[in-house]
Amino acid sequence: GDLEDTKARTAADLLAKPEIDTSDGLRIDGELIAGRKLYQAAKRDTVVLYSGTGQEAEELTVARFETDTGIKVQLTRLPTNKLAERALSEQGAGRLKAGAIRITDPLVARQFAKAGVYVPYRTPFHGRLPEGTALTSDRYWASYYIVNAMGYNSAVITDDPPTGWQDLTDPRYKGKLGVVAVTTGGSVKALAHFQIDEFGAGYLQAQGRNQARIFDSTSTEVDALARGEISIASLSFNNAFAAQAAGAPIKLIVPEEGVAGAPAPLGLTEQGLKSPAARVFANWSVSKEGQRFAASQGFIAARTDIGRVKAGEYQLPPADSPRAHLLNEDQMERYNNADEQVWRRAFDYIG
Amino acid sequence: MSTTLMKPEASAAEPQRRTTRPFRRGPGRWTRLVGLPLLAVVGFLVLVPAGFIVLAAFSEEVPRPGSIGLDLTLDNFRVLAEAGVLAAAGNSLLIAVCATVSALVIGGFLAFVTARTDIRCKGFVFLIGLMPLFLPSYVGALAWAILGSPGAGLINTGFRDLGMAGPVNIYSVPGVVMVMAMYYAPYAFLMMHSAMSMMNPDLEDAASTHGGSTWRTIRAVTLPLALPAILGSGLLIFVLIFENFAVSQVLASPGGINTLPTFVYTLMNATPSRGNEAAAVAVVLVAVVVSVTLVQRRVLAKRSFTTVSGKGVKPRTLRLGRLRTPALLAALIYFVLSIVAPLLGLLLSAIRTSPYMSSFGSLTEPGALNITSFVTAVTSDVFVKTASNSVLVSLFAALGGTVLAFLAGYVVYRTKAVARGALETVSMVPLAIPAVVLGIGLLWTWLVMPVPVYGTLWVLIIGFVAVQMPQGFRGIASAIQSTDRDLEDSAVMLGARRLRAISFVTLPLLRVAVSSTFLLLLMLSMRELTVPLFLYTTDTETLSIAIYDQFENGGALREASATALVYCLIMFVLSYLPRRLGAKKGVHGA
Amino acid sequence: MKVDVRGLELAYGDFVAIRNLDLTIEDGESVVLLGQSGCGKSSTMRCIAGLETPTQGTISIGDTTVFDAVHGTALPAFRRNVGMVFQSYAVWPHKTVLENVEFPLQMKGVAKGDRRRTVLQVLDTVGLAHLADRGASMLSGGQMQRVALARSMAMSPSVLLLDEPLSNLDARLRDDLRVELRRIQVEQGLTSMYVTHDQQEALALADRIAIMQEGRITQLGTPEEIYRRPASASIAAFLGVTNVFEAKRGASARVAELVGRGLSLRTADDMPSRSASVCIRPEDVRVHLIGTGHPSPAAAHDADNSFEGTVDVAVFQGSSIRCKITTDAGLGLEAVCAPPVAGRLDHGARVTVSVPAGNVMVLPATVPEPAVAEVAA
Amino acid sequence: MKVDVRGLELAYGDFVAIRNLDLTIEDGESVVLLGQSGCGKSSTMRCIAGLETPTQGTISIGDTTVFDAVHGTALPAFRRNVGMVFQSYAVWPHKTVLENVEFPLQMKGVAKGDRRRTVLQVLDTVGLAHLADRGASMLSGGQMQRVALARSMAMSPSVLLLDEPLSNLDARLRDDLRVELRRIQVEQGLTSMYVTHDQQEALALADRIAIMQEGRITQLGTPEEIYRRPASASIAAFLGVTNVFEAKRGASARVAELVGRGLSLRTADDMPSRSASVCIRPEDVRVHLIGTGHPSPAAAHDADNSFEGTVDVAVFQGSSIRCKITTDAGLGLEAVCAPPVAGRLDHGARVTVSVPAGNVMVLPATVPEPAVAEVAA
Ligand SMILES: Nc1ncnc2c1ncn2[C@@H]1O[C@H](COP(=O)(O)OP(=O)(O)OP(=O)(O)O)[C@@H](O)[C@H]1O
Ligand SMILES: Nc1ncnc2c1ncn2[C@@H]1O[C@H](COP(=O)(O)OP(=O)(O)OP(=O)(O)O)[C@@H](O)[C@H]1O
Ligand SMILES: [Mg+2]
Ligand SMILES: [Mg+2]
Repeated sequence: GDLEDTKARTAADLLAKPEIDTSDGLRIDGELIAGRKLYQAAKRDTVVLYSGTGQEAEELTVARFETDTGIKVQLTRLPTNKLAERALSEQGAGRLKAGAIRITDPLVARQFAKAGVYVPYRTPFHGRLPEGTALTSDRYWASYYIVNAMGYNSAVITDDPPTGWQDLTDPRYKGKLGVVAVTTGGSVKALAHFQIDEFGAGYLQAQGRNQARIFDSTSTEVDALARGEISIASLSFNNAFAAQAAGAPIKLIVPEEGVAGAPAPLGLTEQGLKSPAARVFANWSVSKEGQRFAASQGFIAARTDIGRVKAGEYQLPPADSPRAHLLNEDQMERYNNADEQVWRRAFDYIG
Repeated sequence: MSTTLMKPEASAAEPQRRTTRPFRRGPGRWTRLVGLPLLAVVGFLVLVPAGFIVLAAFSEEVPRPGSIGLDLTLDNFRVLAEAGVLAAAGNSLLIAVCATVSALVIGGFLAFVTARTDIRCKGFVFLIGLMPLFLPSYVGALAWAILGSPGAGLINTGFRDLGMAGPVNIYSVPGVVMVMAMYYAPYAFLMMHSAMSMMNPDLEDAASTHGGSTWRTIRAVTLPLALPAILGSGLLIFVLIFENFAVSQVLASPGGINTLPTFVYTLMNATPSRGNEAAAVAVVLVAVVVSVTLVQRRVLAKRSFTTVSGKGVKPRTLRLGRLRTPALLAALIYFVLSIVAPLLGLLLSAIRTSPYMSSFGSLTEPGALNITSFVTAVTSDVFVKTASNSVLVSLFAALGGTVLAFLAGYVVYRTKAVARGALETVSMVPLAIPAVVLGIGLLWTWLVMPVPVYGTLWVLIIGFVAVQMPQGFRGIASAIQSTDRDLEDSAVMLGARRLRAISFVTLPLLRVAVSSTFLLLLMLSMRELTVPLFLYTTDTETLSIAIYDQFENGGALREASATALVYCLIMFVLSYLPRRLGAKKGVHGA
Repeated sequence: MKVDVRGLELAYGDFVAIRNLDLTIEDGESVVLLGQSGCGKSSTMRCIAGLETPTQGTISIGDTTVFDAVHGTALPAFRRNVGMVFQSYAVWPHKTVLENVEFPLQMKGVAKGDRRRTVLQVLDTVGLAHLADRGASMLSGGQMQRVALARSMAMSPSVLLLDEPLSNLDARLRDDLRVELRRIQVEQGLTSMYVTHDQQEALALADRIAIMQEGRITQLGTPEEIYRRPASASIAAFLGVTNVFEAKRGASARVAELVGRGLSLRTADDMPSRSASVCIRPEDVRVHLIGTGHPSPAAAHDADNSFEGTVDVAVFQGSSIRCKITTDAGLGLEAVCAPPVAGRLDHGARVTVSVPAGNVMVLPATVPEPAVAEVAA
Repeated sequence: MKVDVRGLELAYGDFVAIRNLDLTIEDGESVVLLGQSGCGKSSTMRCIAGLETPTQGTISIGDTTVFDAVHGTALPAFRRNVGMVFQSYAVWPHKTVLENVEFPLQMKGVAKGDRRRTVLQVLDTVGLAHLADRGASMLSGGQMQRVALARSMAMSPSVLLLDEPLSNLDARLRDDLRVELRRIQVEQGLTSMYVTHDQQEALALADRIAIMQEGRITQLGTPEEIYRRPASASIAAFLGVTNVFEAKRGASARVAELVGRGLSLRTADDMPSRSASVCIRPEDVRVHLIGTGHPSPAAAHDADNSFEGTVDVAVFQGSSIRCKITTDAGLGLEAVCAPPVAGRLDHGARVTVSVPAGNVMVLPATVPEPAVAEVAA
């Protein structure tokens, strides 16, 4: 339909089309994503994808994958926690339909691995993933990092625009500041940890004193920012970037001190292991093309060997940069409770 | 009963009592047992999912299919003592009480003027009462955020354009109360409308000849006779508002107002999910709702509310006189606040190219407006598929729900069947369980059931029927309570089987109520979001989910607004069906 | 207070239920409305009470015009202080007996203590004091009717309208309440209007009786007047005069020739020249068994009309016997008489029937409709 | 079909409305149920109809046991072919008159054409043929009641239960319908049970009358039996015998000494040794104006009790006068008598009252309750 075409076009606008060679299997930008047999089988198959990342981002990814490979994807999008419940329950009942599952929280991925939702699988490009940060299990890997940075409404703040993290505590923006509740997801936790680690708990308290408005979801925050309800916020980079692309007067900032991020794990299920299409999808997502496309959407790519890819006018630091404060699974488990306590106290948040 | 059997000497002391035992192998035992299969069906639909929740509340691990453990614990209830929970509960209570009362007032007013008076443009006022149903409360809340937020709300922008300070702040307790009240008023409206349109005016006439002014008459006779409907809808509205997450999230959280639903949401949203604790909260809520239901049953059991009797129901409408125009104006104000303004707000954000608007003047700039978002919205495959899924599922769910509610209402209020109290309570249980939690219970249930419905539209239909059982039940029950059973009995005396008598007498007399219930369930199913979230698959995605996803996407406000508008239009068109049925000539004078 | 109804007309849609009705009830007077089912009695009451809006006419209570179609006056029902007992009872099912009866007092602002006392007193009068706290829907039919009655009695209205208030009560209770109602009415000088189908009741309660036929009042008079001199044969028939025959002027002005029967009756009234009806009350037909040896003393001297005949049916009625007799000339007559001292009035018994000329009433068939008076604006 | 009710008991919650009621209605018989308001008449009917589930007892219709508490039999109402006219009419407000009456025929599967014919015929009987297509809620009270009646007549039931079916109709219509009902009942050999508060009606319709008091049947007999020999003073009082005095055995067995009045009455019955009541029907009290010159022939020879007294109140009742008289010895008596030939019976008039000894009934105060029979399982 039209909508699919629109998505494909938008995807192409983000990142120029790659070089595709299907003469012998599927080769994109020189990387062999699927051998001939696998590719033939995959074309008759469909990817059943469960995803916990943003609807818009995942739809664009799917559209890109479909144009790249000609393989169909069936997408079921749910917030991560609901997705987790679904997948675990379906798995328990032996009725899990998904072939591939992408979520936004590493701890959930660990749960999936334990419950057997994820099964061991290695893409041809696993070797390219940086050791340690991304690869903690043989059952899933970081498909990319979801980034939290900051942004402001460029229609409201016209002169002397903010430039770095310290601006969030600037009394000028008292009552105009928005933050997302720490309980909401992995990347916000990463942000909290980064902020506490880098600037100390006092930094959060200063935001609290600035009467930060707390949002329960990323999207409502970005909406509020777009409408000028709040004028400055720490926010999900990808969401805000999409909003800006859709015409919202939002400007993003990649501060000097860097940005925070948490991995979006991806893995195959038992069903997926049997599904050629799912395997191709997994391979594609770790391929140079897949990774570059993620970067162009405002994520930090997991692979560091893909060159510099801009998201629109912005350049996020690569995963191995010291400016990319990425919280891995173990750290998340270790710091989670303490960070949350500090955060709650700073913002006087009960929820 | 059993004690009597064991202690014969005790029973000898009370010969009178012994013979009046209700459950022995006694007369009419078959008719007494009609409640049991029904209880089995409703119980299955409702109690199995609820049972999972209860188990979760007392378990250490979430009792998913395949990993149902029996490590029981009470720890989960500690969550209730967490800091701030009490304050949040207090806020929720305040909001729920105020909003329920306001919704009852709005709904009651509209029901009264359309059912019983000669208000101008009666048909239109009826629509006014109904229309907010076409707007899911989360869409309404978002629209009101667009309209009334203190910073960039359109209303405030408008005031600023005129050089005044922006006076409106929807991110406040009154704001939340207003929005909740407006979007829940249709429940009250529908239930009270059917109760009032069947009322025998002789009863009111008796009050006015005995010195009651119009207002006193309404207070002493009309309203109390509508008590089952008022209490019933009040209970529904109260609990639904108390649990409503969407409006709290959109309007209360930005204002720094903590509420219980956001708390439950956070519990569910925490990673790893704190599902056990959420279940514990749900169990407490269930206990509250069950006891409120029992109290309500007590209150209603003492009295009778029969308004349709065999001595005739003479159609008569009250003359409003000088109040005709003011009454219409009041209805129009509600119409503007609940429908016109939000829809205009949505329309504006659907056709505006930039979500930000500094002043209304900026709209005149070239390229500021276009309608491509509508084209995108309705031409997509996803839209067509989800819309047809939604319509299909809603029609079946409303039909099934109405039938089940009628059966349950009839058995509870018209028969002496055993376990009718249980049937009523069970029917009300889904009300108590927050939809997120119940959704999970339904997921578990239908995953483990050895019937191939999971992954099909059927599971959505079944889920909706279960979730909306309380709404359907209350709607029908209050109407059944207001018709004299002699009317039906006389048909039986004239040779009709009970079922025939019901279909010849009771159903037609309750037509208004039955069709309103159908309408209500239809609209609720169209709007239902949380339950399908757990049960849908790509093939069975519904429109409500598609819209929710769009709103969930920062930046897609244009498309989301456009789809929401089209969605409201679909609901409006759908609602025509049951309204046709309900509007045919009847005992009530139009 | 005096109630004055002029030129009343009420239509339900196309159907005109009351047409050009005039009626005056004097202050403190009790008028009983008698009329066939469906003739418009309840409708008239509803108009007076203010529950229906007439299409024409005026209604005044005391000095106040409560309704005037021409000037558009219409005092709302609750301002009229008119009590009404509804034919359908209209007892509020959601209230207890006590609460039902208490309502009008509450409306009057009577203090709680006084209210309760009055209510219990009234309930005692109607014999329901022991059920004061029972829900009103858990009553028998007659009990509900008494609640409705008590409710109106408690309100001390200036005008009381009672629509068959005793129809579901047993004879004993009826008698008691009838006496009680009359007492209250006389004591308080209540103006009242009463619908009943029961002649006993009508006679016991009425200062005057209004006969209503097809939406208008056709005769208004004291019970004795109405009983002795019904204005038309149809009224007479309605009042239980079963022997009605069409007749024309016979040999003299005081002889009525029954049409199509070849038979004449002597009358005390003059026959009009146009055709009329002759009516004989069954109680005025005297019946004597032939051959019991008892010569009937009355038959001998004052029976101006006397026939022999045979009994067709005789029905025992407690203190009297109602029988149908066919005279040898073929005239069917109905009679109500005391059981004979000797012998039995049975099917086939031979009897002498006699009717004094003074008891043969000569009446027009119906009351002529008055020329419809146009109400000038 | 014969209806047989044994040991019936019905409780509404804690309140026992019917206790240990026995009643047999023979095939084709018409029994009229008479009793005070609230004594349980409607409840009894509802039990027979199958609309209430009694707590004890058995009910059989014809050869079928339709209800048996012990064996748990309970035939549903629609299988019993019992017709019932409800005290609350139970006319369906959402249907037309025709549709209301047509319903039972529809249930019997009568073809459409036949149905319509029968319905119009029945409607004609009750005088509503012209309203066949009117909505049933747009009728007057009496018209609705007739619809309810017509509906039950149309169904030709094997047993017909009528709960005050004519209470809102005028005397004329009542008479007609009563005759019509009796005709149908006799013609079709219908077993029927009838509740009415109207003695005339009871006497006209009943083969036998059942007197119901406080939830049980206290007397069952032909109208004449009941009228002549009520089983107790309370029944007599209920039947309109207003002169009831407590008495004990006097000088001889045939002399009753009125308790607390220092006065004796001669009776035709023997007085029991325990205390009893003496009852005198008001119609049996003969009244003669003193000083009109007419010596009363009856007074001379067969009045065994004779007093002089003064008239307190006299009420005109159409063909008779009801008056209250206080004898010079202070005994209050009520009498119904024909208007005197000369003079007027007015307040203060001096009269002679006489009561033949044969008309002084000696009765127990109430019918003794039978020992409660335990129903063995
Ligand atoms: N639903 C009920 N709950 C409790 N008591 C009831 C109920 N219905 C009737 N009663 C009581 O049962 C008794 C018998 O009622 P029933 O209707 O049989 O009387 P009835 O003889 O028909 O009287 P009436 O002549 O006034 O109609 C009454 O005292 C009444 O108050
Ligand atoms: N709502 C209505 N619509 C149309 N016609 C009606 C309506 N109510 C009553 N009528 C008709 O008006 C006429 C008068 O009705 P009303 O109730 O005044 O009669 P009534 O004299 O009280 O009779 P009854 O003694 O039977 O109660 C009747 O013929 C009736 O059918
Ligand atoms: Mg009437
Ligand atoms: Mg009764």
